[in-house]
Amino acid sequence: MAANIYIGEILENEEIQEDCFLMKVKTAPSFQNPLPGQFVMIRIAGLNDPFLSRPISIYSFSRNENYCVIELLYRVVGKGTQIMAGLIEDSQVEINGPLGNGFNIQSVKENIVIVSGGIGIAPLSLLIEYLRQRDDCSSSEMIIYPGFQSASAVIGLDKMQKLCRNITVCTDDGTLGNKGFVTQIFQKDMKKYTPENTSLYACGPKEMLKALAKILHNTKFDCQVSLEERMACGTGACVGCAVAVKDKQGDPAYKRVCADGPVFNLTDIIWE
Amino acid sequence: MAANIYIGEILENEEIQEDCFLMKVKTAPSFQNPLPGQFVMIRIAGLNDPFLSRPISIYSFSRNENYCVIELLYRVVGKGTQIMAGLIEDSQVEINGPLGNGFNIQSVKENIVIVSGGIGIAPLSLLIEYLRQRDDCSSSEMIIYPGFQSASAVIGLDKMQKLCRNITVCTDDGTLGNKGFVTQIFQKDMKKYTPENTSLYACGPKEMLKALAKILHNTKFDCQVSLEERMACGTGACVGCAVAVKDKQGDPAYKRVCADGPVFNLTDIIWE
Amino acid sequence: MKTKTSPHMAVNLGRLKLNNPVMTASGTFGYGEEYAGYVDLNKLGAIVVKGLSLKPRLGNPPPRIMETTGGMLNAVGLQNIGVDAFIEEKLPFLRQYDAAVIANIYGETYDEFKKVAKKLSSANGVHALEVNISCPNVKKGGVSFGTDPKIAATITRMVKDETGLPVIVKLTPNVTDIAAIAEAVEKAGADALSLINTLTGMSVDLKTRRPHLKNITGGLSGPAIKPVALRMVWQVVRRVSVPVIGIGGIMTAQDALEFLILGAKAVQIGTANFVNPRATMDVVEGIKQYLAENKIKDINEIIGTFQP
Amino acid sequence: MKTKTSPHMAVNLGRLKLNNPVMTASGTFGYGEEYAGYVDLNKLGAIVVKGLSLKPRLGNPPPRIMETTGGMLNAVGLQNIGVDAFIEEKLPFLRQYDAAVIANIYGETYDEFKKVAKKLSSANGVHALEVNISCPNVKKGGVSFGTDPKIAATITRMVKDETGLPVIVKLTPNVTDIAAIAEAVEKAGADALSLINTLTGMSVDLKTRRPHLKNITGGLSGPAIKPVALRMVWQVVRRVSVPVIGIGGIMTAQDALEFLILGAKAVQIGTANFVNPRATMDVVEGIKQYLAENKIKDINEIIGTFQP
Ligand SMILES: Cc1cc2nc3c(=O)[nH]c(=O)nc-3n(C[C@H](O)[C@H](O)[C@H](O)COP(=O)(O)OP(=O)(O)OC[C@H]3O[C@@H](n4cnc5c(N)ncnc54)[C@H](O)[C@@H]3O)c2cc1C
Ligand SMILES: Cc1cc2nc3c(=O)[nH]c(=O)nc-3n(C[C@H](O)[C@H](O)[C@H](O)COP(=O)(O)OP(=O)(O)OC[C@H]3O[C@@H](n4cnc5c(N)ncnc54)[C@H](O)[C@@H]3O)c2cc1C
Ligand SMILES: Cc1cc2nc3c(=O)[nH]c(=O)nc-3n(C[C@H](O)[C@H](O)[C@H](O)COP(=O)(O)O)c2cc1C
Ligand SMILES: Cc1cc2nc3c(=O)[nH]c(=O)nc-3n(C[C@H](O)[C@H](O)[C@H](O)COP(=O)(O)O)c2cc1C
Ligand code: FES
Ligand code: FES
Repeated sequence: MAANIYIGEILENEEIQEDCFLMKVKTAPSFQNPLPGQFVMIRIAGLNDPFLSRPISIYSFSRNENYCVIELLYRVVGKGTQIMAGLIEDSQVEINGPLGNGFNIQSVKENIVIVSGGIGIAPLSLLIEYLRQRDDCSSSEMIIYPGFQSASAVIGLDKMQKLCRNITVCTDDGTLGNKGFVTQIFQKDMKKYTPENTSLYACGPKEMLKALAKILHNTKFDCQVSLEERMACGTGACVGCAVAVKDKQGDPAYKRVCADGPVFNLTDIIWE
Repeated sequence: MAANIYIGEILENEEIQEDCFLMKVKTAPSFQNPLPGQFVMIRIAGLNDPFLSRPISIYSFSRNENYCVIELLYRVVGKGTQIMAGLIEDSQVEINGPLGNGFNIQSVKENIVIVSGGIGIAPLSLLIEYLRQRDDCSSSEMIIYPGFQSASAVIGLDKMQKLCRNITVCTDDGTLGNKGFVTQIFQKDMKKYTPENTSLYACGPKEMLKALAKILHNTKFDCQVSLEERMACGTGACVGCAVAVKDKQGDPAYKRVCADGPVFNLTDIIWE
Repeated sequence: MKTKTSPHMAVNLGRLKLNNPVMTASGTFGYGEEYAGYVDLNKLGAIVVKGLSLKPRLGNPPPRIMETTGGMLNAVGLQNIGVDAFIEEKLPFLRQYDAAVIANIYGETYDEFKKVAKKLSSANGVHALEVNISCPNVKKGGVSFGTDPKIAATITRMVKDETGLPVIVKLTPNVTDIAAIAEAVEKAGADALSLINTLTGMSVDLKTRRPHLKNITGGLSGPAIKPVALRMVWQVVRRVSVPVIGIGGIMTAQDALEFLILGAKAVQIGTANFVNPRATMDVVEGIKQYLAENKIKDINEIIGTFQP
Repeated sequence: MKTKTSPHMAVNLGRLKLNNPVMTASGTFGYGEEYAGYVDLNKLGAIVVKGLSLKPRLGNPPPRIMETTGGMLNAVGLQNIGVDAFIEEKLPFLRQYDAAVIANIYGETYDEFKKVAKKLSSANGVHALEVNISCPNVKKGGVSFGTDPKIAATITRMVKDETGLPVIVKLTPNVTDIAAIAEAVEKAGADALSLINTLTGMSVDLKTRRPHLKNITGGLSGPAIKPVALRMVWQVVRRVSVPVIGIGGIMTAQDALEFLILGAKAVQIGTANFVNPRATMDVVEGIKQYLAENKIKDINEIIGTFQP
């Protein structure tokens, strides 16, 4: 692993939607190129309240000779993200990363179907960027189902639209795009796809992923999902971020979301 | 007591000398006019690290119809004051005050002699301001002995110079004014003053006050000193900021620096 | 957020009826006067006053307090004006308010506990006694009283014999099995239990290479200890049937609600008062708001809702 | 600040000789690998690995951790790969480094403790055993082992009988009198003591009105508990003559020095690793700097300097 700790300097930290911020952080050029789906642990104040670092996916990444820029797209939900939102330009944060396994993008099929819920769009955006840059994917069709609670919660769509034309926006309340849970809309389209010709990726709230698991149950679709779990270390040491999965023998085992994940095969996950 | 909690808005927070800051805080007009020697408890981040509020003397105070401005002169010595120093314009702090008894300025004698050590100049500055504004003090001669470790640690002198001409600056290393501890310089001058015609006020590090106590021991000089002690509540509730003093019967008792003080008669204090 | 009908906030701790479950913790609110400028004392469920002993106590030499991460250490050593001065000088002030007045009492001997209890029982305006068998900052008695179930029970029985007032026994967390002590004092007649007192702690000054506190050790309080306090309340509520008052690190209504959900019938706010003199009011208002938002009409509906 | 001659940092814990007094705490540093990218493992005094049991353990169901003020709760439940897999898969990696390797061991029965100890004693590259009689997150054994001086002594003796390695016994803070337990295990042959393990705690989710942790309670660690850890180390060092390793809430060199001044011969860094993966290195460097600034040539000169 080539993750390490970096002092990040905040270049920008803007509220791009109600309670939703885009933070651009400059780090040393030694920061390793992240895989899509990887994340950073961000230590917010260097003080002991809040105590733990917060995991945030890498939304976008770029580098030049002198430095790297990590973009984080985050929603304010509690104390830690609130403090993040208050950080001003030029202030510093400690960043540990890139962490996690990231999405497996070794072999991609004809259809790349991506289902996101809410802020789950963050890691999937980087995935789309990467796949778009790859020659062997140029012939693949990319279809994106971004779901949000309502029009006022929509984020990250502009960037997606630059990368992809086949976007089926869904909102729970129908205030934008299709009305309904994104999983329901996806399900309606499912007959378009076959397990053989489709690579499926998803990220979103647990309930959404559970619904997706139900839909895909007893089908042969492979689906890579990025999970969230409370984290302490982010590096695999504390075994705090456990998720129950079937191991190779099919026996239940606890895997670490931070080090064995955050990306898992949906079929391996044992939901409570 | 009419102390209360106020949201303070930072108007200015400038490093006026190495590690020494002047913070101007705007509060609601209901903030009570402080007595010189009173202080505020300042809650730095609203978080639990640092946990306790910090006591800082009121260095200057002004009001107009719409708001009050409290000036705080402080030295960065640890975590709390460091965070204070990092606060930018427009950020908010919680302020509890004005607290403490303040200097007794009911009856002032011909000579007003003020001995300060280091940042101890802060509460004494407000005292000087108040005394200067009073008609019945206009005939008093004010003599100030401000002591500092060295020229590079001198603070608050410009304001004093506007209020008073008779200033005997002392530095431990002689880099400005008289060389030596301020108490030694004061001692040399002592024959100029008699207990009958002199009101003495002092604030500074414990060692300085102890030295002063020794010098004044067995004399009849009254000296009011402002003490420092670690504080939790600042309001007299926790009895944490105890100082040993002789009570009216001459028996030892623990008084609260925050509520019974911070100003005490030097002769009442029982030094360890 | 205003709501049309304010939720019902009264709770009964056995015979002791409170307008709401929010009290002040002993030693952190003086005798009430210190906070009268910040807080409407009428809006408190109860005021628990600074621990009272038979004679005035000088307390420990300074330094007495030190900040720690998310908390503080104190070794005040139960400095107080003594029970007689309390009755004469402080009680008349407290009698003016709606809040119940609970006298926290302390003795170095069994006899002292008895005498203090007796004096307060005949005083006008005391609604309950809280027996501190757990102060870690005094040399005699203190810790050992509260860590031994038998002694704890004996003191409880003695105090009960001297008073007609409800008797709350305050437990120390510095024990292996707090539930065993809780059961012992319940059996001995305690009308309610309050927990926790401070955890014994220490901190060292790297300049002097000595402990910051002159007393060497002190009592740790504040949000740092809240997880321990919650766990102990949880252990105790399942083992006793008398009401339990939750104490330890409560800074906000959210913190207080954690205790209530686990089964505490009321809470005490301690160190939070130092940091936020209006903490008690904020907790009362915050609980009301939580109940309103969750459409709960009566605070008693939330108490003890978690059952494993 | 660089100094010309670096202070002498080696300490002896009886037979166990360390290049410096800074170790990792069990369960917070994985098997070393997880931090190899952040830390020069050669610069650690010792690596204490995650608690090992005879068979692999699944651990507790999630959620397993929760942040608290100045700390965290964990109920990992000793998930580990088992002693055999450790010896085969992890030990070869650890053998490469200068740091002493200390195996933290755990059993649900006396017999399990014995077997794990035996297996590790014949493995190449283990320098000492740390016997965890204090994990609060497992249903059997766990707490009760460590809170009873007799059982604690029995386990100590049994492990000693199985091994030629130095045996460190790790104590739980969830007891009334930690010094009594320390004395009992010293008498039973412990070569050193380490303290403290986590304080048992809890926290409640106001949305679900259930504890955040599936396991209900968990172990509290981090700077919140440092004052309790310091107090317990202080109580123990005065009652035993074997070396004591201080653990609990150490985030910085300053924190570590507090323990050393009170008499701990070494320290372990736990939760701090999560927040700052380079914490151990920062502590080593910070101690050196403090010694240099204070013109102390040998770390042993500062150990136990406070005498009341
Ligand atoms: C691998 C990974 C990637 C993530 N990427 C993003 C992202 O790109 N953008 C974004 O907005 N959010 C992301 N999250 C969720 C984000 O970490 C939480 O919203 C954040 O930690 C909440 O912290 P808080 O202090 O604001 O909330 P609080 O609720 O106050 O946090 C309290 C505790 O719960 C934990 N916690 C709360 N919510 C979550 C959650 N959903 N997942 C994990 N831990 C949680 C916190 O870390 C903290 O320890 C990601 C989570 C994981 C695990
Ligand atoms: C009545 C009063 C008035 C004061 N007025 C001023 C002022 O006008 N300007 C100024 O610069 N300083 C003043 N001080 C001192 C100031 O409170 C401390 O310097 C400050 O609390 C240090 O906090 P810290 O977190 O930076 O230091 P740390 O050393 O990290 O603080 C740790 C703990 O020790 C306490 N502490 C440390 N030093 C002192 C001290 N000297 N007095 C009391 N508590 C201390 C802190 O409050 C905190 O609880 C005053 C103190 C008192 C009691
Ligand atoms: C400065 C101080 C003084 C205290 N004095 C007493 C006391 O006299 N009697 C008592 O029973 N508890 C006393 N306590 C303990 C508190 O009442 C309370 O049990 C403890 O502080 C934990 O609650 P908290 O974390 O909300 O402060 C005192 C606590 C502090 C901080
Ligand atoms: C996630 C986690 C797992 C732990 N696992 C173990 C363990 O397996 N064996 C053990 O003896 N202690 C274990 N501990 C306790 C630590 O080693 C240490 O004693 C405790 O956390 C206090 O130190 P700290 O505050 O520096 O973390 C664990 C602690 C944490 C936080
Ligand atoms: S967060 Fe520590 S193992 Fe995943
Ligand atoms: S700081 Fe609490 S009584 Fe003075």
